[in-house]
Amino acid sequence: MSNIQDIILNAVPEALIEEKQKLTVTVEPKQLHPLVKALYENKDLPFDYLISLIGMDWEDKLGVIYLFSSSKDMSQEIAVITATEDRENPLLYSITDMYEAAHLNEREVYAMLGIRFINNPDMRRFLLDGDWNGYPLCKDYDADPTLNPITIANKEITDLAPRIMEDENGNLVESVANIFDEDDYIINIGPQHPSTHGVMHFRTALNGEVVKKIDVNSGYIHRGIEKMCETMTYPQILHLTDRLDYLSAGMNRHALCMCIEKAAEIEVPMRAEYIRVIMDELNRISSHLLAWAAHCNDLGATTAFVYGVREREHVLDIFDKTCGGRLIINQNVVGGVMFDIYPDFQKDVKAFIPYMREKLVEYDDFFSHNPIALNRMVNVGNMSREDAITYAVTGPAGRGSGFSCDVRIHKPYSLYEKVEFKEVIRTEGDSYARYMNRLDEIEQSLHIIEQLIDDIPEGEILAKVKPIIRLPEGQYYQSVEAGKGEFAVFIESKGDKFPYRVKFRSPSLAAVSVMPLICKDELLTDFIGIGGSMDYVIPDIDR
Amino acid sequence: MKQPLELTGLISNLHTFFRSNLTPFWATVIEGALVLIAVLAAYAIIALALIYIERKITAFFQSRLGPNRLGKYGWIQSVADLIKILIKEIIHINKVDKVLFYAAPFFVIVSSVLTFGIIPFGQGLQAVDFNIGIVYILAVSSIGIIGVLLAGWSSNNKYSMIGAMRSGAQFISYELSAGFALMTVVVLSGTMQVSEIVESQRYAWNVFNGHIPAMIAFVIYLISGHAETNRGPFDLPEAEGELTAGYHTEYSGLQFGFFYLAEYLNMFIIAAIATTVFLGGWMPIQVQGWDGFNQVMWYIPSYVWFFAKTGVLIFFSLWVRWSFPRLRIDLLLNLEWKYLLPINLVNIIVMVVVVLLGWTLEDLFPIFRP
Amino acid sequence: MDVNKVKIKALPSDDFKDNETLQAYIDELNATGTNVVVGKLDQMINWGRANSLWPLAFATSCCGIEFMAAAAAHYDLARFGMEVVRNSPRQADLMVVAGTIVHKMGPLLRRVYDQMAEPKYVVAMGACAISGGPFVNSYHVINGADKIIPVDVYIPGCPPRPESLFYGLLQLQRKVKVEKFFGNKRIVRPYNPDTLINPKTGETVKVENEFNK
Amino acid sequence: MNPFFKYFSGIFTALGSLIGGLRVTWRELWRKKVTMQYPENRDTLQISDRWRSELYMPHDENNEHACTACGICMINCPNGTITVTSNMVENEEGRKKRVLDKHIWDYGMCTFCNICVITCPSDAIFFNNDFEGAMFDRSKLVHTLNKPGSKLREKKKNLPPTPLKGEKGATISPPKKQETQQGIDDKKVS
Amino acid sequence: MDNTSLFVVVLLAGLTLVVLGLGAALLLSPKSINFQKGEPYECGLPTHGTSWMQFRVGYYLYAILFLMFDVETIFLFPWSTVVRQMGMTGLVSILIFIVILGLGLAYAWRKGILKWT
Repeated sequence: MSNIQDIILNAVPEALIEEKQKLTVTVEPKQLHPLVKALYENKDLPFDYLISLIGMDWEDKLGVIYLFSSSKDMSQEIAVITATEDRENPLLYSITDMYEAAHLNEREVYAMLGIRFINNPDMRRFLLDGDWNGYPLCKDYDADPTLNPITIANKEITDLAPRIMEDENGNLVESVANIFDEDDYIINIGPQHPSTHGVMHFRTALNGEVVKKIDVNSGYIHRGIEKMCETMTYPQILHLTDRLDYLSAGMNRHALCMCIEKAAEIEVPMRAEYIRVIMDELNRISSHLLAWAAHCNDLGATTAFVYGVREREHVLDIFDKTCGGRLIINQNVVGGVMFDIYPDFQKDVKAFIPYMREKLVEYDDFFSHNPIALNRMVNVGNMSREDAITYAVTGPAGRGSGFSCDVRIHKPYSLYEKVEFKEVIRTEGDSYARYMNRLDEIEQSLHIIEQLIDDIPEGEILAKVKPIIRLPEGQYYQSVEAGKGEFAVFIESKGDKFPYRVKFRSPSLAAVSVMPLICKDELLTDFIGIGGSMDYVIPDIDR
Repeated sequence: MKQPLELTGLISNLHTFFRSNLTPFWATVIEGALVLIAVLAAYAIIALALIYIERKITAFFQSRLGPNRLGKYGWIQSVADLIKILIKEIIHINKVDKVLFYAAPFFVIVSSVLTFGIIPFGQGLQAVDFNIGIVYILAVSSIGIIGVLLAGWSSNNKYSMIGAMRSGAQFISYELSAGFALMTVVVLSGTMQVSEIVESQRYAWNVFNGHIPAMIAFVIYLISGHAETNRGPFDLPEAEGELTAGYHTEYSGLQFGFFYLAEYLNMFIIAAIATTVFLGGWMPIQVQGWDGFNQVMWYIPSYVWFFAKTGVLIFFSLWVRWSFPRLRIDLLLNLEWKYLLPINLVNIIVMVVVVLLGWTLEDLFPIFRP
Repeated sequence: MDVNKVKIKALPSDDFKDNETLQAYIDELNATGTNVVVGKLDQMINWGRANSLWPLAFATSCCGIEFMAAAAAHYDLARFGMEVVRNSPRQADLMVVAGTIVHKMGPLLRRVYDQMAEPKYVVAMGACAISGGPFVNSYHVINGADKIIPVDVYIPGCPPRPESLFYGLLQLQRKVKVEKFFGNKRIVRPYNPDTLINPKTGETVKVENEFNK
Repeated sequence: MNPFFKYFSGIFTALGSLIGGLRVTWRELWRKKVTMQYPENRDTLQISDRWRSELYMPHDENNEHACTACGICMINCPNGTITVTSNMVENEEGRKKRVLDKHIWDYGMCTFCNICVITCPSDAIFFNNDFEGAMFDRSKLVHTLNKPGSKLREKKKNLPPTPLKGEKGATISPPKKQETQQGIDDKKVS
Repeated sequence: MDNTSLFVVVLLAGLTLVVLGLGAALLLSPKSINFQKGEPYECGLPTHGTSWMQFRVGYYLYAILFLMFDVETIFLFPWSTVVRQMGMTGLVSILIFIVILGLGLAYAWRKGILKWT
């Protein structure tokens, strides 16, 4: 690490370096860009993967925490903090020129905290309507409902992107740019659309049937979860994570529980760990099955959709019997799990494994080798490894482009060090690679479950936890491999029973932000198919 | 041959009854009215039955049960749908091209009824029998696409528009293949009149009579017919997943019902024409010389034969529909222009050679000659 | 008419909950009385309508997935004749609001509802659509779809199981079956009018039973 | 490869794999269907005991419950689904005591996170698995859990068997049918 | 009855179906108005611009090709009915015709017209 400290100090001598949970660097806004550039261009260990961009309101100042990691070694992480004291007109410098992933994140920070980023080419508000009053994540946000009344009036969607650019002399120039050309044939795909996997809104400029440009517009299911977390105790927050990416509800909750446990130094009993990991993998299978089903449905194979959901139902049955929930399973709690496994759990899971393997073969016959399906997936929606990294696309989609990003391998948590499994990587980067990755990961998950199911140790399922959990002051961060990619929880605590700030890293946001790139010059039909192969869940993006 | 269950006797009795009791004018009028009612009734009943059958078979392919709560096995489900759709509001959309918007369902329905009229459902159960039957089929069935294009264009909706454009390209392409495939049979049987084509298949169905080229033509006809009806995997103009409901997005109530009805009817019509032209129409299985067997086969009425054969083809079409993903427009056009059309062109020549050299089944084994 | 006369196959009337509300609706509709012929016709039409409710899935979040599960093989919406999911509101009879409705989505929900053809029904599926559910305290969540559009049946759960959904749909069938189509009488569906603003004029929209116009 | 050969071999490999797909659906056509037929199967339907549908408060034969109106469930509920109102009553000894007035739970708002059941110190509330909850009227979804006239159970009585409540996973005893019925009755009264 | 009048009857049948159906539907169906009902549906949002805009399509080339072959069909149908009687002359003459058209298709193929963009 000293090597990295040298690089940091070389680039910005005034930087304040602390060794906390991870290496934390605090710099002035002016010095942010050179520092990040130095990290980005570091030859041995380029920090080219922006995990998360967290807008913060520290009351005296507004700022951003950047979390970087390296595509070469995912276990290396570094946090960069910068802040401005100007609350009226907060300005920071954008890093979109290096990290494409920063683009939508910066727009979100603008919507939530009002911080504008210099040199970001499109500073419209993300998630919220353009005329929303106030910045919700600010501590002094006025939540008076009369300020933002419910309306049924259709809002105009603006095509004009305001921006602040820095010219050669270092002067800031405000300007406005048009997103679409005057005579573009613009069609709304979503929000109420059968194939956008939720309420995503893609404004698509078409040239014939060829996609010319896509403008991602989200927020149709923005529920303000991060703000709600600030007024809730830690056990109360738990149920909200299930509803982020509801397809990997258990894994999301696992991340939050681990983050709290790490901070409060709670030791989770072994039995609970086993149950957690088995449930996580079952959850992953169900998530991938639904992704498979929905992808096939997007390509027009309704029957495949029904088959996928049929197999998924077996997993849901196990969930139902274990924790009384099918989709939102409410299993993990701080310190362990809420429900012990039921007596026939092992039997049911063991019956499911060979059944699923048999079905995987059937899926291959039915869809994976179908010439129509191949034509619609192979060489469609190509995403290179560099694109995947700069857009921070993780999960099966990122690994389809050769980006080795499985959190279970690189930053093992829970029992993943003990079990043996392969990271599924393909290098083609097309829809088919992503599609096959999911099927292969189902196989790997079955393999993991097989290793664990027989030796669930006896014992407690819940550690002793104080009735009121207070996390010591500090910043805590924990990531897991969810169904769609790296899901992470960031908690800043001031020692209270409420968190000061909670941020969820959404893997789906990255998957959507790359859509305009990989869908360009593809047909409208393929645009839908590529969306299916990226497998995003909108509530995860909007939070 | 005894044919106790045929309707030919009934029809000729009615005919003589009207002719002997009424003036020729009124006889014609009443006969016309009867034909009209018969066509309408058959049309409606077949449509309702098909909707039910399709939903049920679809469910079985998807390991579901399908409608089963109305009547036994849910067999009156489509009646409920009919009632529902009849009383559904018809929305008047602003800024549509009014005339075209309201005319579109007419085109679609009239086209399918006209094609429906030429299908021989059984002995004597054919309304229209032009001597240029095949050309008639191609001509009237292509009116339907005008309806689709008008619907998409006039709706003032972008999805509809794209759907209509797609269907235009799709239809004109597959129209060619369908035409050429039917032409192959015309070469074989030497006539375009539908009744004569059926008659010529008394002992050897065209698909066997013309063996290799006829079979190729049969497959091509099925594919292109399937494509013409806009049904999966060729359902691009509707493409539920992409275009919400494609060209009929803006249609509601019975106007939409007509599109829905015509879609199912067209599926039936394509299967019926394929049956008529390739599979011997309403002809029962006959073997020259086996008189006892033939008699037994004739006891089964001709319309049962017809519907059985058509049913098999419809089942096949559903099977394909629920097994494959949707094609992309370029794949669709590739399939037509790079595969079906060239193969078709060669196929016709092969058929001519087969016919001229006397290699058809009837020529090789005169026993099959009617 | 008595509530017990509304028959649903395989689920006796007594086993249904909330019979009181339905009975109140019936009494209201029958206040003026109807003649027998129209009554029979009404029954037939209601039978058709109740058994052919084509849904439009206004699925925004988790409940949408349960709706999909309900349409798939294990639960099979098709048994009720409801598998014909129409993606265009023009052709749908029933809007299943499955998921949270937020401020940004409100106008859309209203617009899609407005564009549906009469007779139309709305089912609020899940806690979010009923009341805002887990997010009831959030700044950007509308506390229930009935703030925007009238709702016929509320199906609680977070998310409700597919069986719960079916139960709700059967309740809706009962509601459809008591209506008088020819008398042009329908149950006035309650909704909260004080938030509806006409975008053209900026005035509050007067809520009337659209159907009676 | 020879383009002509490629052209024709392409047709045949495509046909081959298409037939593979057809075979899968064909097999499926004859398999037993997996559909569960609610409501026809209502009598045989097995809903998992742990499925959380309605919150209810078990009452014993003396119309007594275990709720002390401490309000912990209300405090812990993440979105304010539960409202507990209580009265202060003076008992014989002259000490003031909190007595439950109404325990109100909103079915239409509950997220079924189970925190109220887990944190309840006197095991007074549980979830049952009666999933049939759809109503025509929003207000019908707001349940009062305690029956009218019910009162707090004296201690040291033999308690009814505790249903599964979560982290105390060892006690797996499903809610009895009778108790489920009670839950429904509660609501009808309200 | 002759074919032409039967054709008219069938045509009338089609028209009756639509007219009767629509008439009944218009009579029976409820009507309602509200300020957004008549606007086009586009995923629940107001549409951007008109849909009758210049719309670049690749369909035209296919239409021209179609025209070429459709005219051919018209020639081929009469020929196909009499090909048995005509014998080899028929085959050879039409072979020349088909080959020329086939060359046309091959040319279009080679020129990349059949490639959808």
